[in-house]
Amino acid sequence: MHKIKTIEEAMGHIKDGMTLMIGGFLGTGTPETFIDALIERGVKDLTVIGNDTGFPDKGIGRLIVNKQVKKAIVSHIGTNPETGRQMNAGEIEVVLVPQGTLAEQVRAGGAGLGGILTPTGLGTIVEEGKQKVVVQGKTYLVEEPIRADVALLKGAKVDKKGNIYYNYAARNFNPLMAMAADLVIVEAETLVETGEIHPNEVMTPGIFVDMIVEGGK
Amino acid sequence: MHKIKTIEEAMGHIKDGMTLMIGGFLGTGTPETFIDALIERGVKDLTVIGNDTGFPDKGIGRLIVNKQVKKAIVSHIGTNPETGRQMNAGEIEVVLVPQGTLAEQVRAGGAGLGGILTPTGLGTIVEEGKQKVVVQGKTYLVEEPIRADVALLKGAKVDKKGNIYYNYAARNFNPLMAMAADLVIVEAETLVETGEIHPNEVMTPGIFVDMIVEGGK
Amino acid sequence: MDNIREIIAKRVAKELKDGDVVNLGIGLPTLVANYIPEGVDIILQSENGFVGMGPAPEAGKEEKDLVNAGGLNVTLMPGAAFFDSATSFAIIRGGHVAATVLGALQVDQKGNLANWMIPGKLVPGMGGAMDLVSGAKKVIVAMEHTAKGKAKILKECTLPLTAVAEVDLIITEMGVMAVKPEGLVLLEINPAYTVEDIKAATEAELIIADPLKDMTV
Amino acid sequence: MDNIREIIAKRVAKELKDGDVVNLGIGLPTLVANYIPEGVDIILQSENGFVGMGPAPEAGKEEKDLVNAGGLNVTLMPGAAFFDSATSFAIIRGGHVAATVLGALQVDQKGNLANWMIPGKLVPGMGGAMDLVSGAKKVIVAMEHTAKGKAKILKECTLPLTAVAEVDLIITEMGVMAVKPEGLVLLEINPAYTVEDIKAATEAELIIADPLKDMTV
Repeated sequence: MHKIKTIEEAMGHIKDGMTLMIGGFLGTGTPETFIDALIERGVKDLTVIGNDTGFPDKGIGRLIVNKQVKKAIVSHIGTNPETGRQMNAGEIEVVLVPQGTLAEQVRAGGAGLGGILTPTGLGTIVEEGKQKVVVQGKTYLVEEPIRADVALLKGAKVDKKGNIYYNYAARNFNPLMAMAADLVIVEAETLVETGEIHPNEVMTPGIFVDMIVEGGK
Repeated sequence: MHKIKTIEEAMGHIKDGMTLMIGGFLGTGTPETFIDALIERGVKDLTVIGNDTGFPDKGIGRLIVNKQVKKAIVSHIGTNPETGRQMNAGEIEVVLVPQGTLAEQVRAGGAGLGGILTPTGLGTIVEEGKQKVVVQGKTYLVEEPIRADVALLKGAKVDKKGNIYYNYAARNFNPLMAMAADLVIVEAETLVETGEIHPNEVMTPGIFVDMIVEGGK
Repeated sequence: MDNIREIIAKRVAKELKDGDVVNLGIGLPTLVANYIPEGVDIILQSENGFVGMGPAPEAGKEEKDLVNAGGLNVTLMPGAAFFDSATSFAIIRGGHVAATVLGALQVDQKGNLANWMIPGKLVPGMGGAMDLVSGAKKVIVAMEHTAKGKAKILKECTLPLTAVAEVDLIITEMGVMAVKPEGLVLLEINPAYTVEDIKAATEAELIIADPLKDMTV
Repeated sequence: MDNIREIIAKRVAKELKDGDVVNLGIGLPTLVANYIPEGVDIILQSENGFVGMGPAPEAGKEEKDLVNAGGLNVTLMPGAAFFDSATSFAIIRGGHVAATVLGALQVDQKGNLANWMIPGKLVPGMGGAMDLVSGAKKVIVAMEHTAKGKAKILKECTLPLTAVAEVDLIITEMGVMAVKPEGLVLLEINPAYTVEDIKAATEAELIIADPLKDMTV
């Protein structure tokens, strides 16, 4: 199982119209080298799932600015005015999801759960069209699992089996997305030998990771 | 916020009739020093939530043998014949839960979720009395959150703020239970200074931990 | 203007107790960290994935990946711990945050809050706000009393809600108001204003506490 | 007897492919690890919380906390990674385990499995079996064909089920059977037995594959 690929090999799997999960929080923990490659390759009509649409020049936002995204499922778009502009112009569909709900939906997608029950969004427009369940006398929204064709992650250290160690706040959605896509590709800031990450300290087990590309920023 | 306590101070909070979550998997990762203290103090009518009832001489099993448990919520009892004997004699109530469901129920209890939807147990006696929800055309069981009065954990390294680092397979249910009880007490195999566990490598944030007792085995 | 923000931040700071885990929203709420009383040790949670957030670093000492939920560089306090977004919101939704402080576009006398969108105008998204407001033990709205002379404290919110009946306390430059079963109670007044001033600036029906205390900062 | 177990374990081993994540149940399934073909690199998952399980250690080289789901000391393979019980079952339930191998009290021609209790007699609990059988991509039942001369492969299970219609393959010392839409198909036969021998030892209706292959180990 040789997982180390060139960026061309790895990004060649991403086709027009695919659904991508992209790790990161306002760009921190986003695999920017993959974003560069997607821009260069010009794949389009993407559905992107991530915490936010970053900034116009950072993170997922760059794909928006370059008009490669037809739908974004995110918790906020406030830091990237271009997303709001495209949304108001009807050029892009934006689904806004509470951040904690989005995290659980991605986790559920990877964990074989049919979803989770949350109080978040009750009585707001978030509840529209959703099932409700009463548990122990309290009402909860059913939030369904989410999966993607491809997850694009960034790790600070990645070993040759795909085990990932994240640095500080760059962790965010990355470990959740690692479980919830058919193809999982990680950008390794530093590629290390297997065993260099202590088995106790692996944050994403390599079994989730299909391809490793060396040379994240 | 001084969290370091003597075992007498900490165990003094555990009263007859309480519900306890106890970390560990067949005794690995179970705070045996706390079990010793509970046996010595003779608290009774406990409801115990854990992966299993260990062995007669190891883990949660020792509380069963000593007849301090009135109800056990666990995934199996096969390694402790005394649990089966007491169950058949009507001396103890045993609720058997699929292991993955139990893990998610504890997690949900700590995460403010109203429960999770799982396919596990569908069409078996596990589904009896439970709500079902159809999501994306598939049927799932609603499994409700579980909480406890007290969680008893064991950490390999614990710092003075209560941050915990677990060793190997001793992790198991401990990080989940840390979130799901009103009072959380950890047995520290090694008590270290704050900062000695790297912030990236903390497995249970100290904010969940109320009391630390030095001197686990 | 700055003086108004300072007054609000200082008064909010007095609500926080030693050992509290607190989430401060972007903008004015962030200032609260500057006014925590001596001897009070609060732990700041940052929803992008850590507890133990410290102030901004000195220029030139920024660490990559060490940013807050607004994308700004921060530092760490001793005992900090990082985690993924699912755990971050398990902390938030699960009631492990003692207090969340956030701004509002509107808040009403039933404790409803609107702070995430203005239909047809501004749709930045809810980010983590819906989870924070649903999950935190105490929800403190910290904001200027009016917006360009228009009341923000209403009988009933007209904008899309962030959460229903979750607000506990409203702190503005004019006073401190608590949402109680009997209605919105003015607990403290800034001596620079009269009760009539506040009533004129507030659309909600205000119940005046007796005695009405001075708001001291 | 040992020879029978060896035959079964060897045949199961041939089902496993390079790179597969595999969970082996306690008892006979554990033996499968001894017969993995050269050049095939499988990754063993242990439901108590890790991937990359290796064989038992030499006497005197046991490491504390490094135990399998049966509580026995094991070793680690390069690239091993530990996690908590919720993540362990996210792996299992989420379809990240390519194959699970487990024993059965009964299995039937519809792929139903019973392996966790005999009412009024033996109630060890389901442990992780219900999740494993629901979640693994391929469920292989590895067991002796009969129990004390009584059929275990039935038209319909009579004991409480572990899961409904999840079994893919049944491997015994007599042959290899697959659960297919048309029924239970005998794919391979151990040349030491005749088709009539197998039919006599099986209550389920067996469809004999044409051609019927020899079971080689």
